[in-house]
Formats: sequence, C-alpha cells, structure tokens
Amino acid sequence: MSALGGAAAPIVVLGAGGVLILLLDLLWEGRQTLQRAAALIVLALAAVSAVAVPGFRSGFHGAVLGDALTTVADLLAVAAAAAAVVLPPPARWGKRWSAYLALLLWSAAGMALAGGAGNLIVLFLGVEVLSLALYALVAFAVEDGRAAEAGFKYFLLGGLGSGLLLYGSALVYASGGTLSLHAATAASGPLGVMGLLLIVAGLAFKLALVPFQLWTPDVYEGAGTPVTAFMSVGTKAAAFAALARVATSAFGRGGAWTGTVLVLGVLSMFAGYLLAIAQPGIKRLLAFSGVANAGTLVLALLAPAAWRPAAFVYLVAYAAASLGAFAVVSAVEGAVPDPAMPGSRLRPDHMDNLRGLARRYPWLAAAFIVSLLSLASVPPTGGFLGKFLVLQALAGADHPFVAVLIVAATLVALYPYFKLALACLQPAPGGGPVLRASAGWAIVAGVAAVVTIAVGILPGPVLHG
Amino acid sequence: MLTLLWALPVAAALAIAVSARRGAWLGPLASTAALVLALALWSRAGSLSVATPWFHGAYGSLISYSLGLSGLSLLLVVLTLLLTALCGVAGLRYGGAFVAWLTLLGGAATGMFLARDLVLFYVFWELMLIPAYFLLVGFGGAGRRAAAWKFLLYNIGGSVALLVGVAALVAFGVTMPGVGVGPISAAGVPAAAVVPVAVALAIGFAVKTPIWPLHGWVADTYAELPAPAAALVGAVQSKAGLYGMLAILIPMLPGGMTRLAPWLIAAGIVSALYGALCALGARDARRVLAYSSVSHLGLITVAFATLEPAALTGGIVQMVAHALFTAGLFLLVGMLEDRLAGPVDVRALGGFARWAPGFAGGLILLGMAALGLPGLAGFPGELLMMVGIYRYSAWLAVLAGIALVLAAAYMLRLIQLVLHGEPQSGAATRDLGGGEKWLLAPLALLVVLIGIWPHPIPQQSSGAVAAIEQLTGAQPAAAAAGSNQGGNG
Amino acid sequence: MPVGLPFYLALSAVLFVIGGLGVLLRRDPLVMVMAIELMWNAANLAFVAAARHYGDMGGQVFVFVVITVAAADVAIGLALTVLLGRTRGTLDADRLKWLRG
Amino acid sequence: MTLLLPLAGALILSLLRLPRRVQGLVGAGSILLAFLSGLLMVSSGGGPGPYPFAAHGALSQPGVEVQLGTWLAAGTLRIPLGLWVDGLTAVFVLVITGVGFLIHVYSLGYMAGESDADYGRYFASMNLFVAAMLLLVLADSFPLLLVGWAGVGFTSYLLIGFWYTRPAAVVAARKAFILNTVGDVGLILAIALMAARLGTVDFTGVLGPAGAAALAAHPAVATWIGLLLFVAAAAKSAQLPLQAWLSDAMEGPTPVSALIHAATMVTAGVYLIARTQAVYAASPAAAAWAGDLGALTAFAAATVGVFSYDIKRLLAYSTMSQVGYMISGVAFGAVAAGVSHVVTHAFFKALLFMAVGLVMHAVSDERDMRRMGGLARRLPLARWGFLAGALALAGIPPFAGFWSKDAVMGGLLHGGDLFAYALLALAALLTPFYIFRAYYLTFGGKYRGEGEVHPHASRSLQWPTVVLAVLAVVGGIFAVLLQSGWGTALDPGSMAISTVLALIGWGAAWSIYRGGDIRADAWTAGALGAAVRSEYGWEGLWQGALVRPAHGVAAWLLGAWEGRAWPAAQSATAAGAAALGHGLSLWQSGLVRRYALSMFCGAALLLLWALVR
Repeated sequence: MSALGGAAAPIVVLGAGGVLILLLDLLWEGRQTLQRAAALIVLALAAVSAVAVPGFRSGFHGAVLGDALTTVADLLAVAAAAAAVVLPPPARWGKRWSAYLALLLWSAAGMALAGGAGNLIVLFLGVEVLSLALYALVAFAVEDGRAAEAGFKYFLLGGLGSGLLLYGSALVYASGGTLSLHAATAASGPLGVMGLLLIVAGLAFKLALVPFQLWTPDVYEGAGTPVTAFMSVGTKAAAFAALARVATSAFGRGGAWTGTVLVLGVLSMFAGYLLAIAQPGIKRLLAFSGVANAGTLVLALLAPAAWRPAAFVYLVAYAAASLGAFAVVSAVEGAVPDPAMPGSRLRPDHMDNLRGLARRYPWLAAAFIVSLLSLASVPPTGGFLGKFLVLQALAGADHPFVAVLIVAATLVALYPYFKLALACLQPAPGGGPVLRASAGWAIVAGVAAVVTIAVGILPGPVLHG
Repeated sequence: MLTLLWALPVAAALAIAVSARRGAWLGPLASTAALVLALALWSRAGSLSVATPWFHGAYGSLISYSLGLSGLSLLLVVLTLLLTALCGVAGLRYGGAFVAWLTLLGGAATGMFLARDLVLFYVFWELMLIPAYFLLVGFGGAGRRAAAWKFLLYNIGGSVALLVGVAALVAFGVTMPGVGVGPISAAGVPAAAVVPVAVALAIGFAVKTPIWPLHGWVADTYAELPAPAAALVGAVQSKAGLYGMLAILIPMLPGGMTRLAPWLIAAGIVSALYGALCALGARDARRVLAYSSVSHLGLITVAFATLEPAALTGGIVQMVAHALFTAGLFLLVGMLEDRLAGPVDVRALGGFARWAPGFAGGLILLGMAALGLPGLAGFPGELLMMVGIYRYSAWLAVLAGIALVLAAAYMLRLIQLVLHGEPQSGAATRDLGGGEKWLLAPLALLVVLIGIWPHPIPQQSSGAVAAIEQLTGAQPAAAAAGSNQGGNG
Repeated sequence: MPVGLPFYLALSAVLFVIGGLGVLLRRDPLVMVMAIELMWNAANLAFVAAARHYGDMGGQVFVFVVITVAAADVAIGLALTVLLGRTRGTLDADRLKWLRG
Repeated sequence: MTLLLPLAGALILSLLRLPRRVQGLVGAGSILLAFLSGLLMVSSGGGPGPYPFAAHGALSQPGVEVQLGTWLAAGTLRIPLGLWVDGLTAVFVLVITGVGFLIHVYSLGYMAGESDADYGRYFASMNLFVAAMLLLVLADSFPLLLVGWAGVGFTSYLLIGFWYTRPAAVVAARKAFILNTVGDVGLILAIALMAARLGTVDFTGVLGPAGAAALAAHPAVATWIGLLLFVAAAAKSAQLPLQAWLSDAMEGPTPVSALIHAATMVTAGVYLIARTQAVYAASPAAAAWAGDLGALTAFAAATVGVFSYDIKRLLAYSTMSQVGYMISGVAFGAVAAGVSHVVTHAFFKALLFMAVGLVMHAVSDERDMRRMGGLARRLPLARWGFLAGALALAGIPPFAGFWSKDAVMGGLLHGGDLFAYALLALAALLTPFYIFRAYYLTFGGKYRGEGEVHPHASRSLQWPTVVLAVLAVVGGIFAVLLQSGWGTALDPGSMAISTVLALIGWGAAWSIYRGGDIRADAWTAGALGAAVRSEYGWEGLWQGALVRPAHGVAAWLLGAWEGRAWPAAQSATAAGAAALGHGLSLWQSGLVRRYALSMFCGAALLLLWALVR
C-alpha cells in the first residue's frame, strides 16, 4: 500500500468497504444492526488509515495528495458518513439498507478522492463519485415525490456543474498541456484563466456559493435528513479542499483571483443569512446557513499565509454543528407532529415542531442550542474560534474590511439561529414532540455538541491538521 | 487558585444543571466560597497570575490561558461574586435553572475580570451574554421576546465589533498582561490601524455599558428580567464595558484613545443627561433604574475618557458603588413587585412608607446613594470624577453637575411616588421579611461603609491608574505617532 | 492552413453552448440529460484535440474516464427520470416546484 | 465624641425598636451629652484638641487639626479624614448642640401625639441631623464638609417630609432637597476647581498661607471659587436665587422649623463663607456678589414677611432676611458680627418658633394669623416668649438681636458697600414692622378662629421656651463677648442709627395694629400683596423656566425617542432584513431551468471578470 501512497488508503478502504457491505447483505439480509456495525468498522478503518498510515505523502505520482488538508477532508467525510449511519433512517426507507450504506461509503470515498486530488482527472473523478452516489441517496425514498424532485434537480444541476468543471479542466489542459493541479494552476493566458474560473465555478456549485447555491435548499429539503447531514458536511469539506488547492496555488501567482473569492464569499455570506431569515423550515434554513458558512470559509483564503489553521477549525466546527443540528432535525421530523401547531402539518421540519423540545428532552435541546451557538459563533464553541481565527488571519493580511463584512453578516445570522433556539424553548400546546425511541439522535447530537465545545476550548489538535 | 475563582461558580452552574436542577443552593454556596477565596487574596492583588499556552493562532501568535489579579480586577471580582451569591439567594425561588444561569453569568464575569489574554477575555465576555439571554427568554416578563431580540442584537452587535478589534490586536501581536500588572506591547499596531481598531473596541464596550446612542436594549432588558437577574446584569455586566475601556482600550491603544476621547466624552455626557431626563419621566420603576444606570455609566465614561487620574480613580470607585446600589435597588423593586404581583408603576403608587418602614428605609438609603448623597457610596467616586472632569474642562463639569441635580430629581421622584403621599387603598402590604432584610443588609452596609471610608478602593486600583497615567502621559496626544513608542509603558 | 487547436476549441465551445441552451430551453428531462451529455462531450473534444496538440496521453485518459463516468451518470439520470414519472406523473421540468422558496 | 454621640443616637433609634420613653431619652440625651462634651472641648482642652477659648482675640487664632487618616486619594490629590477645631467651630458646635438640645426637649412634648414608630423616626432623624451639622462644622477638608453639608440637606428632607402622607409636605421636601443639591453641586464644583488649580482641598492647604498666596496670585480662581461657594451657601441658607425652599419647608413639624430652618441648617452657609474668608479676601468681586445678594435677600424677604398671613411662613421669611444679614456680614469681612448674629438669631428665632408651636398646638395647627387673635390671655407663655423673641429680632436694645444685627450693619458701614448697607437698613426698618404686625394680630384683639382654643403645654414644651426667652433677652452678652473674642469693637454711631430704625418700624406697627384688629390689615389683601406673597412670582418663574421644561423634555425624550424613534429604527432595520430575505427567496423559484440559467449567468460573469481584468 505504501507503494501507492498512504494518502490513497482511506479511498481504497471506503471503496472496498462499500463492496463488502453489499456482499455481506447476502449473509445478513435485513439485519440492520450488524450491517451498520460493519459500516462503522469500515469508517473507523478509513479514519485510522487517513491519520496513521505511514509514508504519508502523495500517491499515484502526485495524483492523490497527502497533506493536512486531505486529512481534514477525509476525516470530515468519514465523520459525516458515520453520522448518517448512526442516525435512524426515515421509516419509509424499507429494506434497501445495505444499498444505502454502500452508497454512503462510496460517496465518502469520492469525497476523499476529491479532497486529496492532485490532478484534474482525480478531481473530476472524485467529484463525480461523490455526486453519483449522492444523486441516488437524495432520491432514496423512492415513493416520495419530493425526494424524486430533489434527486432530479440535484442530478441535472450537478451534471451542469460538473460540465463547468470539466470544460474548465479542458480549457486549462488546452492552454498548458498538463493535468497536474499544481502545474495547471500556473496557467496565465486567457484560455487558462477562463478554464480556472470555470473550475472554480464547478467547485463553487458543490460548495453552494452564490450564485451557484440555488439547488441547495431544495435538495436538502427533499433528501432524507441523514443524507442531508452527510452532504452538508462531506461535500463542502471535499469541495473546499479542492477549491483551496486551486485557489492557493493559482492565487499565489496573481492578484486577479482575490476579487473572485471575495465576491463569491461576501455574496454567499449575506445572501445566505438573509435567505435563512425567511425560512420556516429548519432544513432550508440550515441549507442557507451552509451557504453562508461556505462563503465565510472561502474568505479565509484571502489570507494566504494564515488560512490553514483558521479554515481547519472553521470546517471542523461547522461540521460538528451542522451534524448536531441535523441530528435533532431528523429526530423532530420523525416525531408525532403536534396537530395544534399551524405549520407542522405542512412540512415535517417546520420550526414549530421544535416547540416544547426543551421541556420534554432538555439534553437534546441543549445539544441543539450548542450547535446553534456555534453556528452563530458564540464562545466557547468551536464556531467562535473558527471565526476568530478567520478574522485574525484577515486582519493581519490587509483585509480588515473583509473582517468587518464578516462580523456584519454574523449579526444578520443571529436572527435565524436564535429563532430556532427560541422555538425549542417555547412551550407547545400539545406538550412538544414525542420522539421515536432511538439512541442514534442522542449519540450524534451529543458527540457533535461535545466536539463543538471541545474544539472551542482545546483547538490544538485541529489547528495543525 | 485564580482559576477557582471563576470555575467554582461555573462548576456549580453545571452541577445544578446535571442534578436536574435540584441543587440550586449550590450556586450561592459556590459563589460565596469563591468570594471568601477572593477576599483571602485581598492583600496579594497584583502579584498573582496563571498562564499556560492555549493555542497558536494565525501568524504564530500565542493565545494563552492567562489569568491575573490586579487590584482593579480584585475589586470587580469581589463585587461580582458577592452579588452573584446574593442574587443567587434571591433567585432560589425561581428554581434551579434560574440559579444555574445566574451563577454561570457570575462565573463568566469573574473570568472576564481576571483574563489576561485578549481571546480569553472575549470568550468570557460572550459567555456572560448567553446566560443573560436565557434568563431573559426563560424567566422574563410579558414583553420578554421583543426585549430578548433587542438585547441580543445590540449586545452581539457590540461583541462582534469588539471581536474585530480583538482579532486585529492579536494579529498585530499585542498582548494583555493586565493594566498595572506588566508591560504592554502595543508596538505592532500599524499607525493607520490605531483609530479603526480603537473605534471597534469602543463600540463593543459602549454597547455593553451602555452609552447613548447604543443604549436601545437596556430599558427593555432591565424591565423584563426577573429582579435578581436584573440586579446582577445591571450591576455587573454593565461594568464589563467600563472595565474593557480601562484594561484594553486605554492601555493598548493610548493613541487611539486620545483621538477617540472627545467622541466618547460627548456620547458619555449625552448619556448622562439623556438617561437622567428619561429617568425623570419613566413610569415603570425598573425603567427609572435602567435610565438612571445609563446616566451614571455615561458619567463614568466621561470620567474615563478624560484620562485624568482623579477621574479614573473616581470612575473606578463609582463603578463599585454603582454596582452595589443598583443591585440593591433592583432587588428592592423586585420585592415590591412581588407584593404588587406586577410591575411597579410609580405613578399609581404611594404611601408605602406607612406599611413598610423597613422597605422605605432601604429604598431611601440606596436611592440616596444612587443620587450621590455625600456620606454614602455614591459620593466619593462622583466627587473625584468631578475633580478630574473639571480639570479637563470646566464646562463639561457644569454639564455633569446638571446631571447630578437631575439625578436628585428623578431619584426623589421615585422614592416619593412610591413611599410618600396618601397610601393607596388596598396597598397595605407586608414589610420586608427577615430573609429579605438579610439579603439587603450586606449591600446597605457596604454602601454606608464606602461612603464613610472609601480609601481602600483607590488603594487597590492605584496601580491601574498609575499605569494608565504613565502610558497616556508619556504619549503626546498625536495618535498617529503615538502607538509605536509606548511599548515599554 | 492546417486545422489547428483553436478550431477544435471553437467547435467544442459551440457544442458546449448548444448543450447549455438545450438545458435552458427544453423541459423534457430526457432531452435535458442529453443536452448535458453534449456539454460533457464538448469538453471531451477539447481534451482530445489538446492531447493531440501537446502529444500528451493525459487528455486522452481523461476522455476515457469521462466516458465511463458519463455512462454511470446517464444510468442514474434515466433512473431518476423514471422515478419522477412514477411518483409525480409528469415529465415536465417546469412542474417540479414543490420544493422552493 | 461630640460628633459620635448624636450619630450613635440616630443609629440606635433607627435600628432598634425602643419604648417611647427610651426613644425620647436617647434622642435628647445624646444631644445633651454632645453639648457637654463640646463645652469640655472648647473650655478645657478635652475632645479632639485643646483650644484656648476664653482669652481676648482667641477666636481668631489658627485652628487645631486632628488627622485620622486618608479619606480618599487619587493621583497627587489626597483628601484627609480629620477634624478641625477653632473659634468658629467652637461657636457653632455650642450653638448647634445647645439650641439643639433645647429643641429636642421641646420636641418631646410637641411630638407626643405621634405613633411610636414615627416618634422614633423623628428623633432618629433629628439626631442624624445634629450629627451631620456637627460634621459640617468640624470637618477639616471641603469634601468632608460636603459630607456633613449634604447630610444636613438629607435629614432636613426627611424632617420636612416627616408627615409624608401630606402632598404639600412631600412637594416641599423634594423642593428643599433639589435646591440643596444644586448647592451641593456648586460646592462639588468649587472643590473640583480647588483640586484643579490649587492641588489640595483641605483647609490647611486652601485657606492656609500657601493657599492664600495662590489665591492672591490668581484672583480669577478666587472669584470663581468664591462664587461657587456662594452658590452652595445660598442653597443651604436660602438666599437669592436659591431661596425658594425655605418657606415651603414650614410643612415640617414646628420644632423642625425651629431647629433646622432657624437655628442651624440655614447658618451653614454663613459658616462656609466665614470659614473661607481667605477666598473672599482674595476676591472682592466674589465678596461683593455674595454680600450684595445676601443684603438683597435680607430686604426682599423682609418685604414678603410684611405681607404674610401664615405665621410660620412669616418666620421663615424673617429667617431668610436675618440670614441675609449674616451672609452679607461675613462676606464683607465682618466675621465676628455675622457669627454673633448666628448665635443670637439661634436664640430668638428658635424661641419665636417655639412660641408659634405653642400657639399652633392650642389652635389645632392653624397657621393663618387671620384666624388667630386674642391669644395673649389664653397663652401667656407663648405671648411673652413671642414678645421677647420679637424684641430681639426687631433689634430693640438691649435685647439680643440688637447687639449682633447692629454689629453687622456697623461692619458693613466700614467694610462693605453702601448698596448693601442701604438694603440692610431698609430691612432693619421692615423687620420690627412685620414681627410686631404678627405679634399684634396673633395675640392682640379678639379671637377670630372657629375651633376651640386648647392651651395645653407639657413641661417639656415650657421650659425650653423659658430658657430661650431668657437668652433672647440677655443673649446680647454672648454677641458682645464673641466680638471681643474676635477683637472687634462696637460702633456707637451705627448703634444709634439701628436703634432709630427699629423704633420707627415698631412704632409703625404699633400705630396700625395695636388693637389687634384684622381690618387694619386690609391693605395687604390686594394684588400687590398676593404678588409679594408669592415671592414676587418666583415660584412661577422657577416652575416655568426649569421644572416644567425639564419634565417636558423628559416626556418628549421618552415618547418621541425612546417610545417611537428608536423602536421604529430598530424594527425598520429588522423588517428591512426580513424583506431582503423574502425578496431573495423569489430567486429560489424551484424552477430547475431558472436555476440553470443562474448558474450559466454566474459562470459567464466570472469569465467576463477574467476578460476585463
């Protein structure tokens, strides 16, 4: 394996693990717990291999890069997949359990591939592997018209996004004759620059940056919540890793790029938070929150010397908060709706369904609120530290104005996040939701909350990859 | 040792939460234990510190977990813990969750007064906000939702401004050893950044204090919070901004501060007058107190911004005094609200002195302290502030004097409308019970003691004042040239 | 004058735009999927031309990868289209607006 | 010791619940002990420090300072905590505790009708008042003086508003407090000015040789300090333009009026100006302002007294007028005269109030002279007491007031300006007139009231009155002694003028009112009388120019700004953000082809950007 390069190890483990799960289905048909355990073991192996395999350098002659960025992306993909495995699936998913697990693992493999991509082929391949599996996962509830609509939209727009990425790659290749990401980003002719920008656009689609964000809320809403949680974290981490590679090696060479990232980031931040204000559905709200967070994250790239620690902490904190929040959403969605609440019959993730949660399940509500505070970047959570580091990086990199914009957007963000927190705290006419018995929600929400606070208090391990 | 000071209350708050809210008494107990500890350290202020590396931020800056006990910190810590314990006892009947949040607020404030690292300071600063918000949302009055939004938006607005300032200072390599404790290296701040960073910090501190025109949240918040929480927030949280000015803004950006001073003074004096006038017209007793706080704190801001040693000392004394009488007054008004089963509309009341002489005595004592009656705690600070302000500008002192006269007017209006006049029919109420009296006794005692012999306070804070004097005195008013030279102050 | 790289790139651009217009103008999911395939193949054309131009195998490898992925993509696309038809009873992209706002 | 005893009394009375007898005992007893210890202090060197009291010229000796520690320090400014004793202090201590004790005894009987709780509250407040007043005169620095100064204001607030269920009393108490606060702020500003320009705020520093030299070098500073100190003195001593509270303060119990508003509190201003002679010596301008305003008050208040119907108010105007004399005297340098007038005035004014108190007790708290009359026979003690007081007040020789009032006028003739002297002379003409008008209307003629007259005077009401009556008659000795103690001599020429003026005034009153017939008083009923009685419309001016505008501004700020503008701005911001959010949601149309279009446009814009750069 060391011949291939340690960085590829998690990809191999995940890909093979997916196959294994399908094979095991023959033995353990319908035995969810065993299959889940197997998937978790695979994920654990992948995590270990991402961190601990010796010879931790690039593999496949630089096609797969092994660095801190890759590790973070790998681990986040694995963590997101683990959360999606642990979270109990919506009731209608039936027996196609092994397929679900396999697709999750493969998608995670794609994320790892994209996150560590060292050349354009691997980048495209990673993006497609993660996407193809996700198209299927989004539409996994085959009887649900919403899921089908979400799946189709994601598929169609995803194809378009991949098209942009692909065509950009082609232009870059045509201008420089190389597929290596590092070499290709040296492109300086108009053709190469256009190609790079199209690559940026394709990755911005995956990251859900404005104006490529439109699919996000629809898909997040239509997909099963465990899938939403998974994609909200894994996709973003992988796409950010790829974008960061393109941006840092390309932007290091010329000033023209700064403006691109600046515009995309600032637009995403403000549009994301403003759109979040208008949402009654939690999943859509969190989708826009993801848009805004991605925007903030890419702004960190404007500080070439200092973005890494900031972005790592920010990403990890966002991932924990997002997984924690979606865990609670999936718990509340599955609960018996309170017929007395006006919005609850319209959509299962309506904010009103949170009411009474603090009374009936105080710890779950506490974990949810911790996640929200982190998203709102209030200390002592990781979200705060991430934002602080981003601000510090920008303040030291002659972009104080961007720092001011970020905190201004944070103010806008208060409203949606605290609206959710308030909803939990309000009494409900019917006493609040009654959850289906499952430890999955509690585990994911609890672990996420602990990680959120741990990153806020002891960021050391995350800071340096 | 220093960690215990803030960790005891915080741990107690967590323990109450874990104990399913049955161990509410743990809150005041832990606060009292921490208070005893703090008092035991009274003579060692300035010599105690704790520092371990926390993490490395961008550009290799070291963020450390660093606490230090200067005389100024000690004063505020003692005050905070005392009030946390008292308000915790007063809040026991609201249940465990209430006490837990309250104690957490006290612990966070304590940590903030001890912090010797900018990031740590900010963490505690924001940690203070969360309990206050949940106290407001969970236990507030009928208008709590709107009040909570205002509270949140204003305070986080201020916080994020502060965050930008802190991030910039950290990025420029400025450290915070604590004013009057060690050298401050402000060498790294580029000249062009001095004023913007100072403005960001000032906005953050001004919102928290609050100073006109950023005071929009304060009246609603104080009116809606349950009385013990209002007492703690009004007494302690409001000191955070002023402390920030003393511990961060002035020593780290002396050049920026001199440039900002006229603006801060203008805002402060407007606060003082505006708050006093609003207090003169307000109907709800809580709002009278809220606006009175705006007025008092505005005056302290003016005093700090003059950078005169006398004014700084006076401001510090007044911070302590204001905390004591404000907490006492909020608790008293809360006790009255309990008896009326509703807000205290001062214009609909009267004659309570007849039924409740103990209450009347308390209200008069604390009210008189609030209006700065010589002989009580409100006076020494006021006097020194006036001395310093006068030295800065005579006309400013005259305006401040008008605020003092207005203070007499609105405080008397409050006292008289509640206590005096014809007793309203059916207003016969119980006087303060024994428990309530014991709750107020420490505050009343301190208010009198500080009035009679205030000297220990300036003794403790003299280090801070001397350091500021040295920093700003060594530095000419020209801000641009200023900040690069004061490194060894 | 030999037909050089710029001509191929121009053709590929035209194809790419035609594909894009197809996505924008047609409402039938099947046709939209085909239009996307057209866009991908426009890229393929550029790759092949450039590979030829530079004498580099990378571009050609890329094309094979794309063709493979496209096959999988189309498979999923067709499945989704079928699913759409079954659950929503329509094959009009403009009527997919349950999810919005 | 002198200081602590009343304070202890106040503490005991306010914190413990004692039986009524013990309350009275503690209240009056502590003052008696304070008086005795004060005597000890000034005569034999007990107390804080020895002070030679008896020798000729001894009163002008420098004082003895006893430092107890630092009260407050900031930067280079240090405020000591200490006491200061000199001749001036000694005089005031004895007057405060001596007259104070008599009034406490009088109160024992006067307040007998109150409930136990109120009785205790009364004596606690009175003791606290005496303690504050003693601190005022014993302090060794201006801030500490201010502590006593404001304590006096506060306790007088408590006592004026003693009957707090009466709206008039509540209003009067507030007015007194706020005007006193204006004075306090004046004093604070004076202290600030001293600290800023002289660097010290204790008596040694400001008034000693070093301070005097600094003041002499900067006359402008001296002038400002002097003016600010006069603001303080004017508020406390009810001088123009801050006089308005004193007449309303008559809402308090009559012994309170006797103690505070006659014998002690109002003389604090005199003390302050006497104490700060160094300042006024350095600034003739400040001295002229203070002295002229004092004289103006003396005259104006006397004219109002002429028209008053309310006998307590009449005495209040008389007090203002007499304090005007004192202020004018001390401001123009006639310290001995001014201070001796403090002493004699304390005697006779307390006596007058006590007599009035006896009258009010008898006629069910009636205060309007138009409903009195003919009380001479029914209330002999009140009558003779009032007469003694009136003679002393009028300045008829050889009664007490003559010796001191004349000394003031004599001092002015030498050291002051003619304007002030003329005003004081006019006032000296009016004084006997209004006080004998009151005497004849109250005690002469026939009873005009409706209720029964119930003469009842317990022993505690009687013997302080008697003691003070004796003092009012012979108290001139003290005045003469004091002046010789200061080393100033009497002026026969001025004495002659004063005597003539006093006799003319008395004669005029006698000729009009000797029958005690109310019809003789008809000339005061017109519009002129009403205008004068309203203190020349001062109250309306005050309300219209300051009080109502302040409340108006307050209401406007609360309504327009706090109530509407800020909330509107806040909700507009919130609504704007929400509207933006909802507007942006239109973009999220759900239509997949529009999404695709957006993506293409986005990509195209990016490309355009690249080409433009």
